[in-house]
Amino acid sequence: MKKIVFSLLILFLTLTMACAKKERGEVRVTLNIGMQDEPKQLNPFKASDVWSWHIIGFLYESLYTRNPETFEIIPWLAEGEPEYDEETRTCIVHLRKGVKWEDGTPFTAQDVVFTAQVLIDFKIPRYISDWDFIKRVEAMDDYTLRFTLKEPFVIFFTSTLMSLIVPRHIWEPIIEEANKTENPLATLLDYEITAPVGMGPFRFVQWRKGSYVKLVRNPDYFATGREVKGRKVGPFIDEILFKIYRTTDTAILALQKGEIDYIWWAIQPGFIGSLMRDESIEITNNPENGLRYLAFNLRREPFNDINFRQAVAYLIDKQFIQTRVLQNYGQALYSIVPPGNKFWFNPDTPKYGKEMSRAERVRKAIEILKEAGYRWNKRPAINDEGEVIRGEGLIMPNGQPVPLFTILTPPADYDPLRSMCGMLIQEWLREIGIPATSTPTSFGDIVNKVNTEWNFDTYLLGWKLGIDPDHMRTFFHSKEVVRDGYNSMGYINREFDKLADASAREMDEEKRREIIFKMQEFIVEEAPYIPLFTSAQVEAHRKDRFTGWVNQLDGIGNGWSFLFLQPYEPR
Amino acid sequence: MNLAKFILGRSLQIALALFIIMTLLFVLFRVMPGDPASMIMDPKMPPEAKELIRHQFGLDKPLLLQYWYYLKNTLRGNFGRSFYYPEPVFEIVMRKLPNTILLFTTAVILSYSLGLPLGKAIAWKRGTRLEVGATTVGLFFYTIFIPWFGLIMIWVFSYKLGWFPIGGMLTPEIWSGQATSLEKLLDILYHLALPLFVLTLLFFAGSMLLMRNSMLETLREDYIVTARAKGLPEKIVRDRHAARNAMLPVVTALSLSLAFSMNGGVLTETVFSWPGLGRTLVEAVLNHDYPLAQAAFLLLSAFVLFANLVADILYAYLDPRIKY
Amino acid sequence: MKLLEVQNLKMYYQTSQGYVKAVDDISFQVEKGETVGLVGESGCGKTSVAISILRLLPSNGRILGGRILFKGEDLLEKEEAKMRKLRWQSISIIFQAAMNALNPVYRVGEQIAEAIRVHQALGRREVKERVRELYQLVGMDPCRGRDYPHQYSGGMKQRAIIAMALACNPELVIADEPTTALDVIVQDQIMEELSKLQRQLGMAMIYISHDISILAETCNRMGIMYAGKLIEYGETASLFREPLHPYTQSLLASYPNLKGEKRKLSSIQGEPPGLIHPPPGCRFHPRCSRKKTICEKEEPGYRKIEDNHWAACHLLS
Amino acid sequence: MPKLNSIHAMNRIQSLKNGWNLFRKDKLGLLGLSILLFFILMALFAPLMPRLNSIYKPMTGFDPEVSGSFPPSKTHLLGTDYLGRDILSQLMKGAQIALAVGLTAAFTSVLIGTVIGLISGYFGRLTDTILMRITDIMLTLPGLPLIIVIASAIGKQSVWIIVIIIAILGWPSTARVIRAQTLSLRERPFIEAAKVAGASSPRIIFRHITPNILPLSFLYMTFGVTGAILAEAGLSFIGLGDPSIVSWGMMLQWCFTTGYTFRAPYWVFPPGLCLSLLTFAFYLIGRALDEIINPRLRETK
Repeated sequence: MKKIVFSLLILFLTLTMACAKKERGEVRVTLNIGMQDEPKQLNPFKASDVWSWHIIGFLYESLYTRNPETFEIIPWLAEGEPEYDEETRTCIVHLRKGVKWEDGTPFTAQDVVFTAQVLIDFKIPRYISDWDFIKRVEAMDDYTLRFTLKEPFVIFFTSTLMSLIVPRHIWEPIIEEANKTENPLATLLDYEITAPVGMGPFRFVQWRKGSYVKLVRNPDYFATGREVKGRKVGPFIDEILFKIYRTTDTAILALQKGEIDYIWWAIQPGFIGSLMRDESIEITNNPENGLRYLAFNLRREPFNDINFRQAVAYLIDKQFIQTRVLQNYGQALYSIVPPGNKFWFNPDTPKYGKEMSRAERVRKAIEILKEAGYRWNKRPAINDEGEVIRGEGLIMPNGQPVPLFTILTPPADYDPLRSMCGMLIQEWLREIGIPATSTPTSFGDIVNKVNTEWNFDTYLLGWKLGIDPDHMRTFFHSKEVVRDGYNSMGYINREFDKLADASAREMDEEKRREIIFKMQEFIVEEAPYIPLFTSAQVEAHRKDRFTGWVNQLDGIGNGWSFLFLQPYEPR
Repeated sequence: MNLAKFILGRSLQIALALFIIMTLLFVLFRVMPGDPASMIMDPKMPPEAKELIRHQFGLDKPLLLQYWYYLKNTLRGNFGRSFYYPEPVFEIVMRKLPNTILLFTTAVILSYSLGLPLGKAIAWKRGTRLEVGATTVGLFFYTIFIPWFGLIMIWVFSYKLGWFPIGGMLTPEIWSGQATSLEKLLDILYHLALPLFVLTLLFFAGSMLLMRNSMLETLREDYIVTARAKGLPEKIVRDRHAARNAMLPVVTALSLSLAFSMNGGVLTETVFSWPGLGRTLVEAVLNHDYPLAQAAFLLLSAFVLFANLVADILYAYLDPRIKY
Repeated sequence: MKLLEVQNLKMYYQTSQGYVKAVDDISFQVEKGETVGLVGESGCGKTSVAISILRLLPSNGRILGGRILFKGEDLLEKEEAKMRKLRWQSISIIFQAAMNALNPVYRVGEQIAEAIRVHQALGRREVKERVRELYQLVGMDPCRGRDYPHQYSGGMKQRAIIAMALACNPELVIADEPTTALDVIVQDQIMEELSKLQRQLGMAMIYISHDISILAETCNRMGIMYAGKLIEYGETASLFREPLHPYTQSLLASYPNLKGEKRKLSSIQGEPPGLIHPPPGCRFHPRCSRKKTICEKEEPGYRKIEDNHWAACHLLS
Repeated sequence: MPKLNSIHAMNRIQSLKNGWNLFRKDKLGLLGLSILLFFILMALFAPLMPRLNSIYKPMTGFDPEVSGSFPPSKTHLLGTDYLGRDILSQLMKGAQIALAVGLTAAFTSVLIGTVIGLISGYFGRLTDTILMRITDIMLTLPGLPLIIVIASAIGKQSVWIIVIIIAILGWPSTARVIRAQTLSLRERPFIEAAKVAGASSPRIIFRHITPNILPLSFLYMTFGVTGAILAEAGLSFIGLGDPSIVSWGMMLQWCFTTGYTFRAPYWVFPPGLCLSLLTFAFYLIGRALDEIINPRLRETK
């Protein structure tokens, strides 16, 4: 018995070792990308997670796109600038000719009309805000489109025209099927795409769930050979193999062993040290277009008091968060638009507590609260050494004690940064007698409590943003104070609403920028959100495999990188 | 006792256990305070889709009726749709189940076929250094914190020595190319090696200690003295008389320890990114994908219960007192 | 000729508390074909004597002195392999716990056959035949050999064990409380059976029991053990007629006499002593109603009273 | 019926002193006890650390001089974590948490198990059948997955909720053993005597049976502690732990999520080792106790 087991073991080991040494197969230029999770799905109408979009993004194209450096809008499937007429609120877009879907069917205006119709008719949640102000989309001929707008909205250019287009001949039967069911939208969203047909630089080949996704180069890619910003568009890669690694640790090891060439997610600062020592690996550090923030429930006391909110803002040491929690991979944030979005970022918003010491922050917060009529059972103070002597029992101007309240944060596994910040903020607030408790809560629970039930005190969440700053309008506009709306804080300010509406209608970029700047100052002043930080997109790739990565806001994992990448040739 | 009757009895108990698990899950996810809908509905779903599911799961009906729907759905394998993946949960868990079976059963079989002889041997040599040493080492592995140990193994064997892959179940290059089935099989074995080793080592420690204790008990039995008095060679006394009987409590313990072993199984799968039910459960919980988490747990329990049944049948086979 | 001579045997168990002096300087003999009884309360070392003879000591048992001569050869000096040959072939044993002496997972017949196969070069059929014979010998249906132990009643098990003990025609059978676990009627049957078999087959036997009355009918000679010591040894008739040691006397007093007259059962005061630190002097002195000062200090030597009747008691001098 | 080789069966150990004398002879048991003592000391000294210097606060002691994870130095004997917090003081705090979690959960579950076992064993019949069926089923459920599922359904990540879950799920093995023991005690003459004397059921259970099964309960508690500590650590490791508490499992989780796993051995190694050692210690102690309480297992016969 023992012998059998032993010899089996030996056999097993030799076989596996032999297998490990096996050669890798024919020579094709393969880019190996490590992903943390697999795509949820390939249905572009439903997919909302980054992993799905890492794949889907390669398959579909849009009419316009953004320049890799300046983010200015350039025609892509379209030809020339959109021709907008303010009188009639119509816009003419010309399409590029000779573009084909990967199955050989020509791409025409009909595909765009169809896509638009689906998005509008089905009110597809992910896209509808970009399309609900569109009255009509018509194909004037196979290569000319006319959009008619109900209202002039600037996001028509910055978002609507950048939506992905799906092939009509593939999707029409699916839509017909969906329309026959009880709930067409649910059917459409649940529709499982197994063999997507697109027109992008790569084609979908295989997806072995839990292990990998394989894409190959589209030899008929319409943009191949074009020049963008002085660089030739590829792709120069034969295939892409997305390998799924659940943990950063394993992905890093795989990168070091050369199993993958690039890890397509932001890695934690802890990993950077060991990677820096590796000659063949390069670390890129790009700002992220996103923000983490603390939000208040303005329906409750004392969060409805701007003084209280500002005092809290002073107490939060964003620099500490930046240096410690983020290890300087990321930035303390003082506005609602991240600084990486250079054009729209307003550098002159009020910066509560910046460059202040602990004692100064506390002193300032105490001062604000005292002036606003708050009292303490035990006053916090600062002694001669500059140490804070804890206060207790903060009492609101109305004589009621500030109730014990919660800071909802996502759990550590979901986002270690935010749960750690929650802990820190709790401690900072408690120092002057504000009874906060950081409560890590499941993401679903937070969403439910915050968006649906409005049953919360404060919470700590984050947003991933687009280049267009229209998000400010949605976050803080009073019309979003509805169940499941964006304005969960219940922030209502008519003056801000007016500014926001103006920002959406202003078609002149410079003028719009002024409004956007004003909005940033407004919100920071009012502090329904306290912006905390924007983390850095720190990524690692092998330098000895490919060159030509494009550094951008949100990292090197952008469409341009993959269009420009070339195999590395040592000189 | 009649064997068929015995197995029938155990099967009924398993059915009862599954029923209790289902009820428990229902109570946990539907009756506990909080919005039951949020447990089975994706918070990001559009309201219409929510309405549909509400209807499908009968959330608009009285609780008892909901329970009935739930049982009916579950028994039909309709666990609902995953919040996270656009697939029926059933398909996801069925895809993961074989992987868990592969890792777990191989580890159990391997560890027992190593642990039993060794446990036998060290019990026979009671009091020697070998016995004390093996027991101590065995106890240490029995109580070790698995994720930590797993990571050390990865660090040594995958990272430093590079002998084994870091995780996962297959090499994309091999599977996406034109590899033969043998190569694919070997590739799976290659990935299986390290998690299997860790899990086997842990189970092995347990089975060795169990066998040792059981053997020590058996060696005190009178029939062992009889066997020795009969002038039988020591080896026959040890193997034919002692070990054979010592197996019985070990098999009983095996069926009880399976549930316990699953703890190690889940953690090992998680550490080694082995795409089994255990890791699916952990990920589903972290993703707040409640339907998937429930199904993964239910299937995991069913698997353990089924393994229990196998162990019980094995017991019946080994112990003539049950066979006839 | 003397079949078995036990001389000054000392067998101790090693424990964490010290040595348990289970057998302390014991001597007796067994003639060929003769039946010898060993009597004593449980825990007095009777069984230890038995397993010492067969050298079947548990791992902590140590023989620290004495000799065990079987047909003139010292068993304690034999190699383990030779000793193993000798077990069952020449000396077999019937254990006290009939219930547990059979291995529950093997068929009974197979367990008997196993003993035969180890010692005799017989073919499969011959072994089978021998097992049938043995079953018949102890008055059982040979077909029952295919059954498992749990399918037997207590009496049947004991018979099977007897059959097993006789499997290789041993010259000496040690019967260690062969009937304790059984009810009275079966007890009698088995005892009769055993006596009959002994007469039939002519082997020597050592009976071990706590029940002196059972042995009275079967044994030629008898030894009384107390706390690891053999305190009296002699022919059964002599011993019953004139018990010398106070312990023997009280032992006899607690059972109905040979004639079956009911006597008042008088039990002995106190508990038997622990064997790690047995009382100095005569080990029985703490319970002895007639103890003298010397009894506490000096261990009594054997006094020969008649031919073949010895006792160790200071009162006798 | 006495067994052949239990000729000198020891009397049941009643006094603690005898127990201790036996325990003292078990080298592995002593090893376990000394490891446990070491961790108890660690837990006791944990509160002293922050008093030395506020940078030794396990949760919020951010050393202003150190902004990141660094290997051991003079001020930080075991190095710092990524926020510049002292690993040694976290480790000591972790000992406190581990002991608290382990002991509370084990105590509670053994308490439940003992009560259920007593009731089941003493009253027998239907009560027994029902309770034991439930116990059997509970025993066949995979524990950690169940804890994971329940913890996720509850949604709050608090260490005390975890303790409660572990406690509630941990009773069956104790209940089984206690029931068996109670069954055998119930038939003993002194219980019969008490019944005849008219003692009430609760009185018999608490006055006569309970004292006799307490050693067994205690034994199961030592095993329970092992299970509870490992369960809490397992939960923390996979990210369902209580982030507001410095447990060894959380330390590992922080280390993994921030990417120091293979880079900072001084950070990964101690908590994992402590976990393994502490559970090992409890197991060794349990094993030694087992040999005292069940004399059958003892070497000497």
